[in-house]
Amino acid sequence: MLMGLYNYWVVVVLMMVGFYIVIAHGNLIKKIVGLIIFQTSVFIFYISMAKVDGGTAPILAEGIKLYSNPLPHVLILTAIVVGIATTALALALAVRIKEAYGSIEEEEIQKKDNQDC
Amino acid sequence: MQHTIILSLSLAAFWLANSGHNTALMLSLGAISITIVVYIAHRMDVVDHEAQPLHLTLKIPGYYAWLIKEIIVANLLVVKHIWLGNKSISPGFTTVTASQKTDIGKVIYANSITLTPGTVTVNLQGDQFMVHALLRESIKNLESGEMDRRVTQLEN
Amino acid sequence: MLAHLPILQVIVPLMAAPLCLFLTRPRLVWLFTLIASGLAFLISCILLQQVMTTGTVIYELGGWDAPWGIEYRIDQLSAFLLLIISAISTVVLFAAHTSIRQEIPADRHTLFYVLYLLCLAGMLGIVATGDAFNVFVFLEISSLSTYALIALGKDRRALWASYQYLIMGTIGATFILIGIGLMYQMTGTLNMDDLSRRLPEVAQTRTVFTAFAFVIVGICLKLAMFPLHLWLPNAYAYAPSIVTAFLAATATKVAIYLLIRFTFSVFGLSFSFTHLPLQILFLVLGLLGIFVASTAAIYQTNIKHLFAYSSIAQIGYMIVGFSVSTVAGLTATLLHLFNHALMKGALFLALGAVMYRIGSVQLNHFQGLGRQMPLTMAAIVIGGLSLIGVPLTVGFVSKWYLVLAVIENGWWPVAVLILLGSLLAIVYVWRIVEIAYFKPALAGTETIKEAPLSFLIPVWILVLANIYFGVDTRLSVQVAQAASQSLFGLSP
Amino acid sequence: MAFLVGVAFAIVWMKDLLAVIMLLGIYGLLSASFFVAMDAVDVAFTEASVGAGISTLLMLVAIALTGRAEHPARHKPLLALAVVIFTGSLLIYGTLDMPYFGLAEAPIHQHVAPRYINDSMQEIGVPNIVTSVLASYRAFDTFGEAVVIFTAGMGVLALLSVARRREDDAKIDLLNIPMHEQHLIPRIVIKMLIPFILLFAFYVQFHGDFGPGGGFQAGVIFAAAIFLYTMLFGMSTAHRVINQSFIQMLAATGVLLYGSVGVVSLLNGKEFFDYSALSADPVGGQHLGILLIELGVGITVASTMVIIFFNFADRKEYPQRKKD
Amino acid sequence: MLIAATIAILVVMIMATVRAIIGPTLYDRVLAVNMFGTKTVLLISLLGFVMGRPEFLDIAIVYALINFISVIGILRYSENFIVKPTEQQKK
Amino acid sequence: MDTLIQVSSALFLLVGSFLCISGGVGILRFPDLFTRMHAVGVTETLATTMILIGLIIHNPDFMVDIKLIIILLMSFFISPTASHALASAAMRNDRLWESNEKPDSKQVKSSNP
Repeated sequence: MLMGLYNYWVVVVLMMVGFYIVIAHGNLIKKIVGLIIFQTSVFIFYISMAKVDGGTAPILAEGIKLYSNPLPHVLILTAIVVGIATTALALALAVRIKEAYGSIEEEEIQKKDNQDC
Repeated sequence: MQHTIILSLSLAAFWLANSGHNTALMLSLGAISITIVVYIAHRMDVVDHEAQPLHLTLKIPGYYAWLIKEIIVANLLVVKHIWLGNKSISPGFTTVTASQKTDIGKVIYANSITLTPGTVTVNLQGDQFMVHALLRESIKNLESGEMDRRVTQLEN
Repeated sequence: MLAHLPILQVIVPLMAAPLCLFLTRPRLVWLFTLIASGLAFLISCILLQQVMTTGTVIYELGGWDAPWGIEYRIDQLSAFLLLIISAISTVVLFAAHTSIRQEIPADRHTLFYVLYLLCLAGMLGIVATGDAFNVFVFLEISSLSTYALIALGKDRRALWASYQYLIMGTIGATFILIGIGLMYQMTGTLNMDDLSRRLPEVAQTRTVFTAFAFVIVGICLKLAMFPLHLWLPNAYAYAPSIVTAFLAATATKVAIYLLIRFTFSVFGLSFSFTHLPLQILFLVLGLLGIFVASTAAIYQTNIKHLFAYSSIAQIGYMIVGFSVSTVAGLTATLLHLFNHALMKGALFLALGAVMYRIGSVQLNHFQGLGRQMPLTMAAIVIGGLSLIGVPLTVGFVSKWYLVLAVIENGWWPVAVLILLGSLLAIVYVWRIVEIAYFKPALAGTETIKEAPLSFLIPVWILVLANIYFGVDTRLSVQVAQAASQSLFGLSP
Repeated sequence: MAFLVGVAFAIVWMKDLLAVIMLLGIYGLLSASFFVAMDAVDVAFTEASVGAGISTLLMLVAIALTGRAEHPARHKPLLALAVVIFTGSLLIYGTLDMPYFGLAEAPIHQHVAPRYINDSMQEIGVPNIVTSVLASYRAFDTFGEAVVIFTAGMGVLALLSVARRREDDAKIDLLNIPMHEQHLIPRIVIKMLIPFILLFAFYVQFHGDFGPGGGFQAGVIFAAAIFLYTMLFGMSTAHRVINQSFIQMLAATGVLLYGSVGVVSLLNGKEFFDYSALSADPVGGQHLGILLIELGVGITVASTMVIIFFNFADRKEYPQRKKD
Repeated sequence: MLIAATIAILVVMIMATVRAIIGPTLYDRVLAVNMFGTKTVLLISLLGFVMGRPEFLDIAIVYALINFISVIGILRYSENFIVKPTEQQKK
Repeated sequence: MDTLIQVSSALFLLVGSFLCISGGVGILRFPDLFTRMHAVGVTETLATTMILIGLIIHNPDFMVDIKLIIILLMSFFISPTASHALASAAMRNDRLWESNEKPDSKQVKSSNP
């Protein structure tokens, strides 16, 4: 039991570290970093599911019978692309926010926002 | 023009070395790819004597054989000092004069210095190279100018 | 070609988006977008017709059968949603050309339409697909384009709102991804239909429970359900008017659709509602949402903010109907979904017209507008009445069904609370009416004219639809009922 | 694995954003190595180029624009911690009933996947199963993927694009001349390397059927070569080489190419993305279809990445002119 | 032997990471990242052999390239920060 | 013959690993940036070469060998370039901080703290 699930638990810890960065940190860039870690750990989670003991990479070759599951790989390929797309957009927003507010700290922006109202 | 041809040929070799699939489809795709790459390279203006130093081609292997010997010797030296610890090293900067005339020659020389562990080219100012060395001996070795001479020989 | 309608529904706007880049003149792009959206609308009409007569339509992409390939599965519910989304999108687009000229710099116009089409395609894709992972992909298409669209707003706060939305939305999407992963882990399939068949075998495991929790929380983040709603008001308030009108009328509806789809179709009724305290949780959150958001709406000075909070409250109504978990309750939710799209589309579009003329939607700038822009203000008033739930408007119909459903379940206190919530709506709508009609116009605003026709026509189409479906309820009720019955596994 | 956790925790504590980004690069490389160990070579390929390469670069440009210090103040760390611990324990709770790691009997390996592994060779004729699933069985997901990246490109364009002027170009050229001098060595080495990197991108593009790789990875590598060029030769040179509006058209063309493969099969009376409609021989049709859509993905990704990068870099290099 | 080499490289990678974390200067970190990258290239090649499928060396080539690009990138864009404070000092 | 191949490959790998570890110790142990750079140089030249040669000997497949050679060649091109770029950037920065009045000075100075 311990060994069987150990891998997943480490992934969960990773996810939570990323998640913590996203909610607890006020710096916009740091938040994005957290988001990347969070997403990457989800990818690791998927890939761990796909592994079969004794299997090899799902590229057919002669003399090999056991392959790991290709489907999660496909899903994660797509998810990685989605991740980079999100990152790019988020960074673009952060840059614009810096130009508009002169800061990328959540609290300062909030303060300036309240002045606007 | 000759640079273009050389570039295309080396690209083709690169493709074949990587691909390993010699079907008609793959080969024609390779040909198309090479054409596109050469076109882009021309647009980027990266096809010239600097990037395709064909005049050096013949002499390079001999030089590299010598260089590899140097690298091995230098490596063992540095490793020895790594294990001996901080006290045994005597780091310092020095300036060496390069006698090469062309940029490419200088680059080969500078990279050779860097490749040899124990010495790193830090800065290029005209023909003056600033080098950082781990040991006094390496500085002496460099200042003896053997490497410089060999690289200059390559040029002619 | 009829057999290919499900895919065409999504592919038409999706392919039209990159094509826009090849057109040079913004006016041309606008026309092109309008045509694409109109085509999507036409297709969705035919599809609904098809589904109502022959039942669920299945389309296998790439010719691979279901659990291996991706399939599109259009039942009554999805057809209904497809119709709402494409209809609202088309109507809203009529006004787009005039509106964005004012609000978006000229060199961004083409991009605006590209993103708009992508957003539309993303939403249609979510609704049409029958594959859990495909939902995630299209969710991201629509979300990413939404973030960019919101950020196009003039105010710098639009950027901040968009950023907050992006963070929340991405967390939500990642949660959904985790949930899908866990489900896949237990069943080995991603197809929704297949999932619903294979999940009951493993329904007792803790993994499936966790999967359910993550999917639901993820969707609720996107849905802006009560405690997770913080991103919504600013996002709606500072986005360009057209975007607000489109999003307010459709985005949350898609999220509700996902909620219904996952709880009813994928996890199954018995799992969702008998094993878990979901019913009471949703009921409480829904009611709290109604009250907190309505109260917040009363104190807003920016009318877009006001209606945004009212949207959260209306989502509360839908959640209450959903938590009743009977055919009647679900019918009420679906009806409200449709009706709310009509109301909010009309209201935000009318606000867009106001924005176009006076460049602001602050409450105090509305003084005297009742006389200067009579048609626009009349539209806002009718929309407001509909929000309150006055008879002869659509708002009344759905609230009526909701109250009936609640009473049918014997939850009298809830019915009373729903009515109380409507009273709060009266307060905030009255504030607008009071200022617009009973205060003298501000000095220097005499020159304000009625909104241009390109606004009035779509606004009044929506307003008249509000009234028409409030009087003649046969069509909408019939479809909603059929959809909810099919979700409960009863044949209509 | 524990190694990854260490890096992640370090990221939490670091205040210097630049250092954080470098650690993020390490994190990307590490997780990519992990993917290799887990047999996911295609994913490792992508993660290496994206996680360690592109996103690090984008981050760098972004912090060059926004500044690198993080404020020490953190709000509500306790609440956040509570939320995180709750979510984490829910997940751990969820894993308790999960099949053990690597178990071949797990349902996930029993239901859908066996068909891919056993039959894809007859049905599609491509040894890389990941490619055949990606490009044929689940082609629509991949189309979605291409559209997502296209959307991001358009979004960044909408947010960041600046109007350039000729005079600015000249000014920047002046600034850049001393830079070229200093970078003599990198410049010459990169001049030698660039054609090979580009060709390697094409190689990855067309050999996705046989080994790891494919359109996405190829696109990223291609874009990376252009980034390299841009970084050393300056923005204005890069703009002269690559026309901005042309590259936008190219991005659109990629998506359209992918889509029209589907449309062609529609017109032939088959389902969308049913490649067997493309050729008389179904397997040949599949092959052709995969080739075409991979090309579409590659074009889209390469040009979108270039668009994104250029827009960030433009923001940095060109003087700002406020519009609103 | 392959496995021993793999472990050795992992150990070196950990050392590089430690250097990247403790710094102290920016360039120490870049150096560590660069070293980490080259070691990853070796690790991937070795892993391919350990797992018995050595055909996937393309990945290692990509790593080498990407690593190079990110080092150049870091240096190119870090110059912005570092020069600025000094210029202020001069004034 | 087979054992010979095995043994020699193992030998190369062993030497490579040892050099690698030495480099790793060096990067932790040496006092400042430039000296550390030399330690890294060790791992990038000889250690890499040794390990790759070990693998080449180990593997009879021609295609794989070619790729290993490509990696080797690339690392010979790339690693000095990267080191140099790093060193010169660090140098410029160093100078600007320490002696900003004479940014072009070429004096020999010791960097040992």
